[in-house]
Amino acid sequence: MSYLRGFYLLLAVALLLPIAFPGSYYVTVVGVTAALNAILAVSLNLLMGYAGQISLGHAGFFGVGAYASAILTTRYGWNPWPAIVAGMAATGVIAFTLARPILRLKGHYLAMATLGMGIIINIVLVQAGSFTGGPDGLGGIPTLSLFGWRVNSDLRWYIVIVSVLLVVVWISLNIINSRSGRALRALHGSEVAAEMMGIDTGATKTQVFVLAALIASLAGSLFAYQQAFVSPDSFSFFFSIELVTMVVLGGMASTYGAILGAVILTFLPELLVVFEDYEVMIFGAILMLMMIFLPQGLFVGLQGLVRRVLRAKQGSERGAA
Amino acid sequence: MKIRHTFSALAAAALLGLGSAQVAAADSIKVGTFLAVTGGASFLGDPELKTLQMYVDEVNAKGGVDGRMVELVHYDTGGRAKDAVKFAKRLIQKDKVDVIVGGSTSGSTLAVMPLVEKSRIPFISFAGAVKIIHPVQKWTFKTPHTDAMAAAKIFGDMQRRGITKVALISGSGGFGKSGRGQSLQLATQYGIKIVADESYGAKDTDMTAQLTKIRDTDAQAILNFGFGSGPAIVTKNVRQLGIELPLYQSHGVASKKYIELAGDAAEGVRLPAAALLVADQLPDSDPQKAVLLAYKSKFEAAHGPVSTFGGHAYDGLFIALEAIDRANSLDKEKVRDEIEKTNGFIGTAGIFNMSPSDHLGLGIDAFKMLEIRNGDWTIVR
Amino acid sequence: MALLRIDSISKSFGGVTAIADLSFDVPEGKVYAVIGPNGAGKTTLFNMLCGIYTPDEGSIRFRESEIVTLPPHQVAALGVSRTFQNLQMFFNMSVLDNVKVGAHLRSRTPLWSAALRLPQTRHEERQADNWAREALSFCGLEEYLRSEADALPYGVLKRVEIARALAAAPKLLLMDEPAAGLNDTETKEMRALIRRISESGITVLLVEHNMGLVMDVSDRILVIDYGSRLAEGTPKQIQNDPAVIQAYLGGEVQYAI
Amino acid sequence: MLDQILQFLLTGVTVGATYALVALGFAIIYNASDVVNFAQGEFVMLGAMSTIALSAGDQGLPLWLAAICAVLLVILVGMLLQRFAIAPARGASVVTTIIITIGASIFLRGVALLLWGKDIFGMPHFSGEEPIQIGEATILPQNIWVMGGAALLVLGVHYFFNHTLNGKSILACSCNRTAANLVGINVGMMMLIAYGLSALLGSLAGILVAPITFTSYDAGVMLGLKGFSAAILGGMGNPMGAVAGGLLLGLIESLAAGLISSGYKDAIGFVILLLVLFFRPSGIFGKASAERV
Repeated sequence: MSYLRGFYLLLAVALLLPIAFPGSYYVTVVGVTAALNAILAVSLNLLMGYAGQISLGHAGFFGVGAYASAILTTRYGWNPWPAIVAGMAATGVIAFTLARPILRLKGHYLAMATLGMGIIINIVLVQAGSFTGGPDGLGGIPTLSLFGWRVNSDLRWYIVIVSVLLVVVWISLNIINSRSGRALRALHGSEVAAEMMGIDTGATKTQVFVLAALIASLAGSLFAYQQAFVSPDSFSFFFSIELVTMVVLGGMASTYGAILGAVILTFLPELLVVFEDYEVMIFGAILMLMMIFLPQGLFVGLQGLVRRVLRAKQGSERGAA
Repeated sequence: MKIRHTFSALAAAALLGLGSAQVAAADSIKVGTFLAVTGGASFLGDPELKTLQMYVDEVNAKGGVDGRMVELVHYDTGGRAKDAVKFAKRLIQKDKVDVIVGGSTSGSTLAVMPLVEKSRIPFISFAGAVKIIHPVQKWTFKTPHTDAMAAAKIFGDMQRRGITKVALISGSGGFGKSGRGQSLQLATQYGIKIVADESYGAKDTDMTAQLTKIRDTDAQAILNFGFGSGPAIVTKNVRQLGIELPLYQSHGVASKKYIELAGDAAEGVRLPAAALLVADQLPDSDPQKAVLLAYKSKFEAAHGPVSTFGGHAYDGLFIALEAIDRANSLDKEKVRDEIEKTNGFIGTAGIFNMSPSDHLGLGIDAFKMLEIRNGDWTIVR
Repeated sequence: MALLRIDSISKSFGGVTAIADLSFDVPEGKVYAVIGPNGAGKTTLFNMLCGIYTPDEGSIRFRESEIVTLPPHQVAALGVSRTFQNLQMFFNMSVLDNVKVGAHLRSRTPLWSAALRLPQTRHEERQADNWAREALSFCGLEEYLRSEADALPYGVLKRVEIARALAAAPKLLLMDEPAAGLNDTETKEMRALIRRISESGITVLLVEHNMGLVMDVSDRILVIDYGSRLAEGTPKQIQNDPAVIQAYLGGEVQYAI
Repeated sequence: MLDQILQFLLTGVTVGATYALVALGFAIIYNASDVVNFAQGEFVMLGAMSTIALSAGDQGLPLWLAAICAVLLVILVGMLLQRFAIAPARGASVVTTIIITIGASIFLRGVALLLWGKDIFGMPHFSGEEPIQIGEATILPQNIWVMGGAALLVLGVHYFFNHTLNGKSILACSCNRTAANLVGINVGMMMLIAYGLSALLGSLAGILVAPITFTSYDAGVMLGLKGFSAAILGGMGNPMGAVAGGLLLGLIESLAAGLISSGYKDAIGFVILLLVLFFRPSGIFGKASAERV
């Protein structure tokens, strides 16, 4: 399939990085965080970039997955794997229930409703302390193991999370280049026209909302096992906004753009730590400038730039001939 | 209020950042720290960082520890547990520090503990929650009194005043929630009944609704666990509503800032705090007095009013450095053992006597019960 | 036999009547045109036929089944497709993908099957591709296959929209002012296209202002004014209908004064 | 019980008045330029912080003069934001502009952090702190300042949009930019005025409430969030709806804290907001938008 070319490149990069930089903090620690964020950004991008439905509450689903795994394994002694599935089931039910009424809203109202949803989830995590551990969080979460292979080192986590990322990217690319993906983009382009082409827009929105939530929930479970600790501040609305920023910064409606956005926003603070007190200001300025000058996002913007350069080159060659 | 010179400071910050990576001498002592220098808990992280920087410079100026220079590597977590874990990993794997101090909040401390235990590196936390040291984890220590001790100290004082019914109001952050939990647990031991249990958000601007409810209970005192602007607003609102009950605050407000913000309304408020705030009122015979005054004058000369939070960093830094000195080695196992043997160390929070079963080493008597009178702290005797 | 039977439907918006007690039959296999002055309620009528609006009263039967309460996507599923007066292109997609969306109803593959790229999906993707290419070449658009929708001129987009509607293999095609905004050459091409569509066996229901085009391609014409029926008949009958002449000429007389 | 409720209502109205002013700022900018300005909360913070900074110390200005200077300063910031961050990105998608204003809010927070550090600051009350008794309930003189100030500002904004040429011109721009341009309205200037006005409201709100609530470099985040919620609750783009939404949100929070659960009061606020949106997808006073075909 031609649309999978980029995917193979991604696969190669993912394989080569830990070999080229063995034991590097930036690959196996920051890289894992970036990959986890990329999973979330890619799933959010299905909803936001392709279907055009903004969500400022994605971190909420991430949190439900993380807490489901944390609570089931530590308080009830579940094996991590069924806990992941249970977490996804719980998230799916929540997302499915909320999808219809929320996705009827448009624009800023949709933004507000999803924001509110995320905040409510977060407040419950904080307030239901006897169950969730409250603001101090919940520790002692066991790690995953696969046929006796315990995921207990950074490199192993890199392997697990990057593999999941690759699967999520593959799924995302498959969907986008299918009937369902075209339906998503169609309802983004014109909801009325999509309906007239026989697309049940309400059901389609619900489907992608639930799918994005399921992926976020899976990422949340992985996060919980990887950190061995969860606390509500990892799932606050600030993180939801960060995820939206990743998608927009990388370039909406581009899976690779979402990954690029996630990688940049994960590494940027890492590089800015040397500026100490200036970090906040510089981060804000960079965010503003990038969006002002590349409103389509980095990936799409750079793509356009490359295309223009190539075209100019072709033109000059043609002119020369 | 000073406006710094942006560009020179920017350049300096960049240089420092680069410098700390390059100047590292081969056998220097690398102390790593991650603190909530920005964000909601910055009033903890900020003085902690200032204290660490100040004293690392002083130690180095005096020739280091056994001739070894001390190098401080620090990261700002913004109070986020996730970033705490990330930076703790960076300290351990990339910066390869010898010992970690810090973790301003209980949340970020608890978050890095699994990593610390797995990585086998000595870690001294500056956070309050009793969960950090109970049950004892091999590599984790802490310097501040626990919230359980604060609650105990407060209830003890209430008991002496014959108070049996208490209205609780707490912030919804980690500190407030944890303090609330300890208070609920300990109350009965002191024959105290909690008759109201309210809370407020970290950035809430008005607590009169909660306090109106409290006013209509038969509480004999109000206890507020929280930090930041919340407790000051609670204090003012209590006064506004004309509530005459004694108001107790926690050690979370143990800085001059609280008195400044709450103003006259703070008169008569009681709170448990380390002796640091009232160092000059201690009798000369008190072994802590000299240490406290030295820290206080050094901090205030450079940065303004002292808070007990910076003191926790002082305690943590020197417990670690003295342990390294005694171990005469940077071997992590040996350093850890020496930290555990800390005995009679006079810190700002009290006199530390650690043991394999006690990774804090402070007794409840390390807390002083203070009352605010005429805009200043006084010791309740 | 009537493919579409409209029986005394009415619709008003906030007290203003847009359509009042309108009835007509669209015979199968013909080109049926609805004309009338601006604001006569033509677009409102279209929106009711395809389920975007629900009439206040009356019945709409398509191939003998009642569709008045159905949402648009279910109306579409029965075999009704449409184009829009103001373009409703999917500007975020290529021309080919736009038209593939038109073929949505002819495939069944669900989201999870697409996600895992199961054989059924692969098969249906190839089919959709073929259908879309067929529709595009039917409309004479082969050269624009790979273009992005937002890079094309208006006249081409009008035809892409028709190709998209045709890719659904509809029984009935509603065309809302297909010639609006086109120049003479493009209008001529459009006329030929409408004929070809009709010849291929698809019933066409047309709203159009260009009288030359309407008189030329239509089998029957309905004239409405103020939401009510003014006249109905063959192009010749309509041209000679005194009420129609009055309505149209009357307007012109007023204009002249 | 009744006197409790009176106290909850008074509290709710004071808190709600602040939300209302922030929400009004949101509505004005949204009306003028279709942008939701997430830096609105930072205007509030900057108003309070710069007043405190200017009046601090022995050589500090008197409070009223410091307040005026601070307001002018924040208006300038608002206009700069429009000119250098919003205007260049015209035509960008909704989310892109959202991210730009979020970037702006982080930037302004960062600047405040550098200038004034992380401390929490208080401000003297305008006319003392002696509580005023209303039945069994009490309020502070400053609460009256907040409510009265908010009422005056709301009336002023109402007058501006309905009875002045500039106000009507801004409304014209929001209806149809091209048409406004054609009839000779300087659209660029109107945008600057709208952002300036919005900054004025934000900064005054900040100054009015700072004596009660204190302020710090990050105080704008929560206020911005609550203001946005209030604006949506009332119906985005309806200034008086925003005011009503603000008051309503304040009352809901206060009553929820007093009567149901103080821990869940914010959650209750958001649940009610969601329910309102489920039944009225354009807020309480918003116009329903239909998709044109």
